[in-house]
Amino acid sequence: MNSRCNGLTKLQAIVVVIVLVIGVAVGGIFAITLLQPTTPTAKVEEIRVGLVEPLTGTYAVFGNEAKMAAELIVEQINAQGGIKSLGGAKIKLIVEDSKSTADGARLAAEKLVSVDRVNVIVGAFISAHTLTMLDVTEPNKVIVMADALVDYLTARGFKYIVRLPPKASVHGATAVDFVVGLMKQKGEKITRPVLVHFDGLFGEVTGDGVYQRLRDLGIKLVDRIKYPTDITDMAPIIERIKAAEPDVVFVVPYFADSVLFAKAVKTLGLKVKFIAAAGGTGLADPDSIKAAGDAVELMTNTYSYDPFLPTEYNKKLVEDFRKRYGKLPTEAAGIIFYTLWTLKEGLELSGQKYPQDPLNGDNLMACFMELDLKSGPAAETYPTGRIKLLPNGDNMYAGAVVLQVQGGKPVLVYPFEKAQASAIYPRP
Amino acid sequence: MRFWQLASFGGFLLLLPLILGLNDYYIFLTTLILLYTVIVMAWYFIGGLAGQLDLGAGAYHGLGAVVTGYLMIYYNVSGWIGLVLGGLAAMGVAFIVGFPSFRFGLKEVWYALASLGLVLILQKIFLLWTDVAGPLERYIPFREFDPLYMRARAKWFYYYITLGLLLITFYLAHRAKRGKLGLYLVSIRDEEEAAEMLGIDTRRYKLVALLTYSFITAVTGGIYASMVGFYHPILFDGWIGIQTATIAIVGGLGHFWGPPLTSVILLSIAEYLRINLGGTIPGLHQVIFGAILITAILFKPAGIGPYLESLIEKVRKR
Amino acid sequence: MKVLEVRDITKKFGALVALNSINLNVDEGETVGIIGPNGAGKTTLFNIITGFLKPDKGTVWIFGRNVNSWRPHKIASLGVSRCFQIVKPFPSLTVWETVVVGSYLKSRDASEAHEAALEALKLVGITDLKDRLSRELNIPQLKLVELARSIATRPKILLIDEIAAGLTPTEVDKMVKKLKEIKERLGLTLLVVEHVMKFVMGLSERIIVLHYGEKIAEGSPESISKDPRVIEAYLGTKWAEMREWS
Amino acid sequence: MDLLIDFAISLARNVVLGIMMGSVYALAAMGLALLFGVANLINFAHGEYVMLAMYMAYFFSVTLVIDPVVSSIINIPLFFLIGLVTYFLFFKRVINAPPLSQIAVTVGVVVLLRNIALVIWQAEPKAPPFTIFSASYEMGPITIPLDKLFATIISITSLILLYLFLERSKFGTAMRAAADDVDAVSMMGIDTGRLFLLTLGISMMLVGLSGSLIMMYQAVTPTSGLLFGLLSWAIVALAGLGSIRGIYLAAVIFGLADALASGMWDPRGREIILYGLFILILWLKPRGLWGRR
Repeated sequence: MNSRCNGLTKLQAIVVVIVLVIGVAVGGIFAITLLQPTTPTAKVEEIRVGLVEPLTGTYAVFGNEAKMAAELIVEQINAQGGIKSLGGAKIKLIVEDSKSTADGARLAAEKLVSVDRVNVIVGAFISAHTLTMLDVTEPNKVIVMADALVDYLTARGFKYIVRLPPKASVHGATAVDFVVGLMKQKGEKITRPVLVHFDGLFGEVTGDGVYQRLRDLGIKLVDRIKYPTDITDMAPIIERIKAAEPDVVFVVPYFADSVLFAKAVKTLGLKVKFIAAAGGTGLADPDSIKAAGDAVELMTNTYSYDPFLPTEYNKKLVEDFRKRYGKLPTEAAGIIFYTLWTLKEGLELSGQKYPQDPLNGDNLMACFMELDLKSGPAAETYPTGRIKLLPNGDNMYAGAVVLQVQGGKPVLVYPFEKAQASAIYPRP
Repeated sequence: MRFWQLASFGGFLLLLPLILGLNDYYIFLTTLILLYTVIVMAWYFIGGLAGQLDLGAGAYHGLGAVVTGYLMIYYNVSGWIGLVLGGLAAMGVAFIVGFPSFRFGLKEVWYALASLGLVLILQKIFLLWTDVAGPLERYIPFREFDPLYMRARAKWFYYYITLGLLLITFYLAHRAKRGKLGLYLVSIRDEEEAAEMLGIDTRRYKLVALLTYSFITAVTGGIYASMVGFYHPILFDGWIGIQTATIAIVGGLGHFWGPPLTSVILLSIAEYLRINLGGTIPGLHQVIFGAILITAILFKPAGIGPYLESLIEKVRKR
Repeated sequence: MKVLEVRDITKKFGALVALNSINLNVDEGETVGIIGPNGAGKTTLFNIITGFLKPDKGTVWIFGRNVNSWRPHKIASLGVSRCFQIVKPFPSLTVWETVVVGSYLKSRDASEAHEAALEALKLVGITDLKDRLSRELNIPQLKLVELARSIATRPKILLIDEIAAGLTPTEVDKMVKKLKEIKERLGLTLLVVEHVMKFVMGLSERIIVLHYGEKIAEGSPESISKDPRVIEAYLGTKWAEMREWS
Repeated sequence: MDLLIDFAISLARNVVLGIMMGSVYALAAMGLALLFGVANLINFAHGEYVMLAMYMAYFFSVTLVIDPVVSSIINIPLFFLIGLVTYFLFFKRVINAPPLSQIAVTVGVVVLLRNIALVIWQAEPKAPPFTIFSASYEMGPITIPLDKLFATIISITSLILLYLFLERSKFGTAMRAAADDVDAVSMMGIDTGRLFLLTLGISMMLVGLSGSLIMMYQAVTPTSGLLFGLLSWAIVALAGLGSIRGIYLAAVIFGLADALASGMWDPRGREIILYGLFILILWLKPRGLWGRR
């Protein structure tokens, strides 16, 4: 680069060599001390659990609710004496922000794996973000307990993944089944459905779920409208829906867009028989009702968790959550509830079966596979009341519920046999 | 004196992964900082030398990422080839936009805005172009360690690629600065008509600067995509260009080592703040970062590089 | 041999006619002065010859080639160089670098360019300014730098726009001498726009007078100074000056 | 035939929407044009100020439980003040500086404002939960949302008021004169410093008002500034500097492009159309359609 650099004297060469040798030595020692594999010890002091959630950014509403729930449950587990088969080892929760971006989630996973050396990661709510984490966790045999719904998370042959909530296509199908059943009670049929969804991974897959179930029932979509997640003006979308003259609108929103959607429906006076959402985010949860006011009245959404499940533990938990955070737990919190309790059960089992190395990814995963929960906190918070994993990591007994906004409050309306109140139909 | 500085600095950079204890997370962060520093260094051509306030780094960064990632995923083409092809694609886009821009004499704020607009246009085009990108993330197949395919789990692999790119960029910029290209570009920046009268094809040389910059920036995008393992239209990020230009201005517009130095320092501060404050008050680290930027611009308008230079001068004279 | 031919050039800015069918022939090795009051169209003519402006009508021929559609840099590489009326320095370059920018045009490599630059600096006589930054210099110095960088491109035709403005009479004499010397050494053809009569009369072999876009006279310095139309055009401010000289 | 009618109806709907959206864009762009034309100041952060105004409208609307449009009563004087503060903090140092320095400083302002918004309001879009105008008026097949209609009326009224101010008042005349020749104005004995300050103040008042109006029907994120900034510059580029009418027409053209792109093609493609149009204008009409400079 510089002419003065070309002349290398002997002295300079020696010094360079010395610097290099010292550098390698120092770095090597550093590396060895830090890279030392955590030798399996019989005594486990604490179980490090990473939680990656979108605490800031577009999806922050969900991430923060998940974080609240996780802190509450970890507190409860530790207060009960931790993991008993591991000598009462406590769970240590390490929370990382994914910043609502895929690379943010990846960076968080990178840190949790190589700095905090966690045993399990729970997250990352957004399916696309969860996928980027798996790139980091799989080779390191760190188990990801996903609270994200997209189907193919569990269909790509990943070995260390557990996903308890119903997958996105189930949500889509549930929304269709619910509306079809509801209209059947009145002797009507869906004739001109329109599907509206945001264009991210989750929106696409859940939308596909709606589309496929409708197709199986022999009903054709009149229009399928996609919009960007960061949309700021819904008026053109509503205009397009109007142009299609639908009777039922199926929508897959996230949070902020659901608020805009509801408000635009009201402002522009969209008149349809029913508006049903799929996918557990937006429209019928307390945050949406707070943000959109009466615009969301009578809209429904499918959820992976039923806050009104009449089990003893669930009632108490919802009460605790309400007392502490002042709101009803829905999708994001609910998934965390049963996911963390399932984690606890898995750890207990691993402590009994593999006392020498209970936290090893393979051992723990084997234990998860063995679980068949019909009672206890995990089962008591799960909509169908049972958790048993399929080989791919999905719950065999997955199922979703539908909530409707009635009088400014979410009410369980589906499955019909469990409903708190019958669904109000049609829209005025 | 000069030799020792360079040698120790080079040795430090070479050994940095070891010093960081081969910890993937820290190496990842360091690589990111170096990657953005490469963009700042590449910006030297179009911004520092040619004096065009280009904010379009995100366009070329994203293009490099998409091309490299797409070829790796769907044609199993090695990332190395992807980097080159991504760079060429970026040069193509830069030419299509740059040629008329220079032909019609876009300058100053208008050039800056047009380049920023380009980023958003490309982002949306790739969002709608679902055959190649679309709204869904595309994942590059996992490889434990495959240097030929340019994909590895260990982060030091990407660190050395980035370091290599940084050195190449540094060398190119240094050569340009000393040689005919740099002199020509500076004369165009200072007084375009006079430069033309001295027989300089101003449009051509501005294009050369733009194409060099777009190529290198696209390569950073390709490395980034392979490192994080996916690509998405969100990588066409207007913010990258704004960050690059502000860092270059704070470092000293047209100064050679001021901007990259500033880049390493400021981005390290930003990452440090993010790790320590990002959890408690999200976004606060960015505000502090912004405040540092604006104070530097207002109170040292010539930039940190020239300021340090004058300080060194003073110390020497004493 | 005719090196430059301006044929029937007309240029309008809106309603204002800056040049009205101007014709001009310059032979190799000639020194032609162009004079006229402010707004006569002298600088516009230079801008058209060097390609910065396109004429509305007419053609410019340089070395027998029609350069109407050419951009300035191409005209420059043909061997035309120019010093601007309002100096256009490169503020962030040193004098040395500025001149090297010019000398790269006809040089194959850096060392050749450096040689040519040094020669140009010597010719103009500003070798002592070599390492100064352009932004530190005053206007007369900058004019010399501009002259040096133009010479460094090794032109065959050099256009000089008001280089003597603001100089004292002795400095004007020096400048005339210097330009004559440079012209001899490099075999230049000179085209000079100037207000300072002493300068233009001392240097030029032939003078053209522009007046509101029209060419009103052409001839040797002596004949021009006696031309009644010129006297009429210049009546007032420039009259005394011209008398004094002749 | 049916298809054709459907198309015509959809076109008419979007044209109405576009004209209304453009009318509000005109306010934001007018603020920029004034500052750029009169004070010759390149405010790269203009969009960020619009973003801030939107957030303030949201904030007042939520905390004081008022309609976002009422928040303009607070927003207008508030932004006049913000204008004064920014003048002394940032702009005063660069008002006579070369364009590049102005861009540099205002890009710094972009970084700062955007991240302050991020800290205070987070990244998710915010929209006030209510507005009295959440209804629409049916005119045959065309629906006219009252919120946008009301915003349009206010916008046009303010532009007319601004026009009267520029034509009739002493300062207005001075501002128009300064747009042509600053030196001449300073020779007329008018303090150009005060003139610039006032210009910035008026520019910011327009920004404040436009923020309140946009908030009636849109959500805001910390990155909204980018859209409104680019849009304002694009409108100024199309119109040129010179007349309010020109700015208004250019804004309506962009509003139409926006509405037609998102309504008739794909809402995700509107930026391609808007910014593509912007770049084309810069190439082909560098002086704008109705510009004097």
